[in-house]
Amino acid sequence: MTSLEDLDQLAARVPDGALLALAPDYSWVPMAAVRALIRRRVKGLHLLAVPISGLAADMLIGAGCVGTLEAAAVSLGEAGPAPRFSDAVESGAIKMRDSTCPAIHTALQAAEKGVPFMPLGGLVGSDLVSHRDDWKVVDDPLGRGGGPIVLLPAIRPDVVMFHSPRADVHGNVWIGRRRELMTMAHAAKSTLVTVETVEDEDFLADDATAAGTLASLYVTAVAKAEGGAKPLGLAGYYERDLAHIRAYAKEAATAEGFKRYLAREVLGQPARAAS
Amino acid sequence: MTSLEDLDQLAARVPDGALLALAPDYSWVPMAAVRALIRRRVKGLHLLAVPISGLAADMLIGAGCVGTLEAAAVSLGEAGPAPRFSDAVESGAIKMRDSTCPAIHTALQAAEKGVPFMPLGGLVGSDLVSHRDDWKVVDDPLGRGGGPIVLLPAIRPDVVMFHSPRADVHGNVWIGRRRELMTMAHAAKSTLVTVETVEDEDFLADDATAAGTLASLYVTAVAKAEGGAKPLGLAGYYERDLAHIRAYAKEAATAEGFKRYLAREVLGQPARAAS
Amino acid sequence: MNETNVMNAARHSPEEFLIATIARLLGGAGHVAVGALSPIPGCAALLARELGGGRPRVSIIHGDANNPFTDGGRELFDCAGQGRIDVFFLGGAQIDGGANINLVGAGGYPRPRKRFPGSFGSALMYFVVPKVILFAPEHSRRVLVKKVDFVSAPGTSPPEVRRPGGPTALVTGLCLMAFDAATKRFRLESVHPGHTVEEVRDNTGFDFDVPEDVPETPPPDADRLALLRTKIAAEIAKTYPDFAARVFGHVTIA
Amino acid sequence: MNETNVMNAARHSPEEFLIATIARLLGGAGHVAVGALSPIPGCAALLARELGGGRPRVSIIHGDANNPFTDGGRELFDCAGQGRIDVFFLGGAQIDGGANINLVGAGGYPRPRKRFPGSFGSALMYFVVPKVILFAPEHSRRVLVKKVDFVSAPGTSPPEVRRPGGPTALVTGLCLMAFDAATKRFRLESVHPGHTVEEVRDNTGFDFDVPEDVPETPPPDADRLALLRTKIAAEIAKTYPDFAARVFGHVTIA
Repeated sequence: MTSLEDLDQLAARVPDGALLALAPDYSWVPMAAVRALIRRRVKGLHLLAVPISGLAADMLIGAGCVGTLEAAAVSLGEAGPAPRFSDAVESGAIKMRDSTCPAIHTALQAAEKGVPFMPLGGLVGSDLVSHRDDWKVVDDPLGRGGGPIVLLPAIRPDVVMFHSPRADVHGNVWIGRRRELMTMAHAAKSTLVTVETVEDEDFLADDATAAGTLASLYVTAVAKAEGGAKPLGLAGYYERDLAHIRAYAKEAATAEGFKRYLAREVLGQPARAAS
Repeated sequence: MTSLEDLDQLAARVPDGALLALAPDYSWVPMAAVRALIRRRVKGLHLLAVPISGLAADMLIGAGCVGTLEAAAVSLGEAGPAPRFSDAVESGAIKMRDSTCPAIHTALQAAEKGVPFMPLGGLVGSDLVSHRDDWKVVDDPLGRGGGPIVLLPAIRPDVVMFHSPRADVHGNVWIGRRRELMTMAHAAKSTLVTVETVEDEDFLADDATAAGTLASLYVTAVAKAEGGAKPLGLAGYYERDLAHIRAYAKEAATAEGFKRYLAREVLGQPARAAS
Repeated sequence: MNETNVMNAARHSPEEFLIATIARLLGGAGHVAVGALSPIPGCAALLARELGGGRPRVSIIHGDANNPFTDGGRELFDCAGQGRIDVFFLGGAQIDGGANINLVGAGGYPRPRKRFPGSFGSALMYFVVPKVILFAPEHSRRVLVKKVDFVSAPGTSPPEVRRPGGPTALVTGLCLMAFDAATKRFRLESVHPGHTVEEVRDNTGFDFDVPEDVPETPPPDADRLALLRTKIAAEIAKTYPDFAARVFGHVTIA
Repeated sequence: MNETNVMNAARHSPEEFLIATIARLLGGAGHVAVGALSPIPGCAALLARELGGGRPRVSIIHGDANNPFTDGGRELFDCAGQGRIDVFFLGGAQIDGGANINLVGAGGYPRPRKRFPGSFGSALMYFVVPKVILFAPEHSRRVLVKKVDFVSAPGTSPPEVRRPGGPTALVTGLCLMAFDAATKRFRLESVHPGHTVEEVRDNTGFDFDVPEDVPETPPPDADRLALLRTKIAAEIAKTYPDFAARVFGHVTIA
C-alpha cells in the first residue's frame, strides 16, 4: 500500500546507483525531492531524462550524484545551456548515453507492457545508433521487405519521482494531462511522489477525476512538499521562476559558482524550497 | 477540421468493406450509429472488436454487414452467448480471426506509433498463433537468449466509431477513463463520434477536462445522438437495459427471431433509439 | 462426511461455498485481479481482502468500483506483464488434464460444432500471472476433457519460453485440484461436502493424481458467511448488482 | 536591393522578417507542429493559420495553448509516426551540405570539445514528417559546416530505409535554401534584403547550388505585420510571454 512519509524518508528510498527517471522541467519535476537527494549525498545514479531534462539533471550532475546520464537533451530552455551538464560531458565526469525523445518513450512503453523490446521508426543512419550497443538494427523481422528497423530494449527504472498538485488519502495521484508520468510509473519498480496537498477524497470514484489519476497501485510513497516543484513551475498552480533559473545559469557557469548556489539554496536549507 | 453532421451522414462515412473498430459493450458503444449502419445496408465489413464485443457485433453480423470478424471474444455478458455470432461462425457465414485481448490492444498501439509491428509476451503454444498467418513467432531478435516471442503486425482501422456523453464546439471529445478509445482513434484513419451533447466550451483549456479529452485533431466527424448508446449503457450517464438485452438474446436465438427484432427495433425506426 | 459438516453445508448456498473455497487460496497474495463476468472470484477476492485487513489489493476490471485502471483496456494486461498481478482467474469451456484451456469452440476450427465466446485475455494472462486459478463450476466430462479441441492457452510451456506464470489450482462444483507444472498433472486436493472421489473421477474426462487421503473441502464458517452477506454483498453489488440480489438478496440503493 | 525593399526592411524587426519568411513556406499544409523553444516557427505557423482562415491546424507542444496533446510526451512522436503532421521545424548546432544535422556536440564523441543539449526528437521526426524546415538564425561557418561532427539525424537515407519525410528547406538569417533529396544538395532560393549571394557563400561551410537569378526574399507586407503585432502577438504570448514582450512589446495580462 502507498506510504505517506516526509521528504527525507522519501529521498532515502533512492539507493545509490539507482536508475532514476525524471520528467522534463515543464512536467511537474520534484525539485524539493531533488534537493533532498543532493543533501543525502546520493551517488552513482543512472539518471534517465524522460526524455529531456534541465535544472533537475544539471543540479544532480553538478552535485556529483550522477554516474550515467541517458537523455535526448539537457537544457535550461530560455535560460540557455545547462552548464554543469555541458561541463561534465566535456570533461568526461559522467558517462553520457545519448538518445532521442521517442526512443526513451518507446523503451519505457516496452517496460510498461512487460516486453523485452519495441521497434521504432527513423533512427537508421543516426550516429546515436552507432554509439548505443544496446540498440539493434535488424532487417524487417516480419519478413515483408519493410527494410531495416531499430529495436530498443525495455528500460525499467528503479525509481520514478515526480511532484503533483494533489494526492488523495488512498494514495491516488492526480497527473492531469501529464500522461508521461503514468507511463513512467507503470514502467518503474517504484514511484515516489511529492504533492502540494493530500485530499480526503477518492479520485477514482468520479469519472471526471479518474481520467487524470494514477492509481495508488503504482505509487510506492507520497510525501507532502508545498511548493515542491519550485523554482520550476507546476502548470496550472504556479509559474516557474525564470529569474531564479537565469541567475542559476549564470552562477553555475563555473564549478565554484555552482558550489555557492548549492551551499546557499540546497545544503544550507534542509527544509526550505528554493524560490 | 471536425465536421458536425447528422447520424445518417456519419453512417455514410463507413464504406462497404471498411475495417471498422468498435470498443466493448461497456465502453461507450455507438448503438444508434450501428443501427444507422445496418439501415444503410453496409456490406463486407472487417469488424475489429477492441478487444471484445457483444450486442453491436452480434447485430451487425446478424444483419449481414460483416465479412470478417477479428475479436478476442463476443458475448452478451450476463445475457449469455451472442447468438448471431455463434451461428455465423458455426455455419461459416463469416470469416473468424480469433485473437486475444492484449494482442488487439498491442496491434493498435503499433499503428498508434506508426511502427510495422510490436512484440507481445505469452501466446507461444496457443492455437491462436497457428491459425494466424499474419502473426510471426521469432527467436529473440535482440539475440540475448530471450527465447521465442510473437510479433504482431500493426492494425490500422479505416474507421473507429464510438459514443461519448459530450463533445465541445471545437470537436474535442470527452473520453474520461475510456482510454482505449484514444488508442483506437490514434491508430485509425478516421474517427466518427456520436454524442449526447455538444457544449460551448473548450475541453482543452482546462487541465481537469483536458486529461480526459480526445482532441479534435483525431476526430473526423461528430453527430448528435441522444441516448446513442442505448440499449447499452453510458457509464456515469445511463445504465444499460439488461431486460432489453436478455430479450434480444432470446429473440435472436433464431434467424427468424433476429429478423423480427431488426424489423421492429432498427429498420422500422430510422430515427429512434432502441430502449 | 461428518455430522458437523453436514450441518454447516446446510447453512450456505453453493455460490457461498465456492467463494469461501477460492478465498482460501488467496492468502498471502499481494494483488488479485478479477476479469469481466467473474462475480464468484470477485467475491472471493473481496472476502480475502476483508479477512486480510486490506491485503490482498483487489482490482476488478468490470465497472468502476474497485477498479484502479485509468489507462484503458490494455492496462490490465500491461499490469500483468509488469509482474504486478499475483493472482488471476480463468475459466474454460474445456479444460484438459494438462491444464490446457479452450474458450473458442468444441469440434473443428475455424468452423466448430459449438462456438464459445473466444479466448479473451487468456493467451497472455496464463503466461504472466504467477498464480492462475481455473474456475469451472460445472464439473462434467463436457468441460473437463481428455484433450481440448483448441488450445486458447497452454497449461505448460517448454523451458525456452519465458513464462513466469501459469495455473496452480482448479476449483469446480465438486472439488479442488492443484496443478503441478513439473509433472503436468492435476492432483485432487479436497472434495466438496456431499460428494465423493468416485463422483469426481466419473465426471472428469482426464486422468489426475489422487492421494491416499483426500480431505473434505471445509465449508465457510459463520463469521465468513456473515461477512459475505453484509460487507462483501454490498461491495460486489457495486459491480454485479444482479448477482448480489440473487445470491445474497442484497438490493442496491442507487 | 531596391529602394522599396530597403524601406520595407526598415519597418520590421529581424524576427518579424523570419516569421513572415517561414509562414510563406506553410501554405497548403494541413497540420504544422511546433516543438519546444521555437517561438519564431510558432509565430510563423500561427500567422499561416490566420492567413489561411484556420488552416493549417497548428499544434504547439510547449505549454497548454494551441496544444491538443493529452496522451503524454510521446504523443507528438506517435502523431508524426501516424503521418498526421505535415510540417515540423528542426534546428541544428551544425548543419552540413547533405542536410545532416548535429545537435549533440562539436569535436569528438562521447567527449566533445563543445557539448550541445542533445538530439531531442530529431532522429525520428526528420524521417517521418514530410516537410521538415531547418531553421538556423545564425548563418555562419560555425553552424553551416562542410560535414557535421555527429549525425543526430541524416539528411537523406538509402532507398531500403522507410522514410516518408525529410528536410525541404533551410531558413537562416541571410537566406532561404531548398533541399533536394535526389541530388542531396541545397539550392539557394532567395537572399534576404540587405544581404548578397557572396555573403551567403562566404558564411557557408558547404557547397550549394546557385541559380543564375537569385531573387530577394520578400519582406512582410503591412497587413501581415499588423496581424503579427496584434493577433499573433497575443496568441504566441500564451506560450512564450517573454518572446512576445521582447519582439512585439506585447504584455500578457494574467
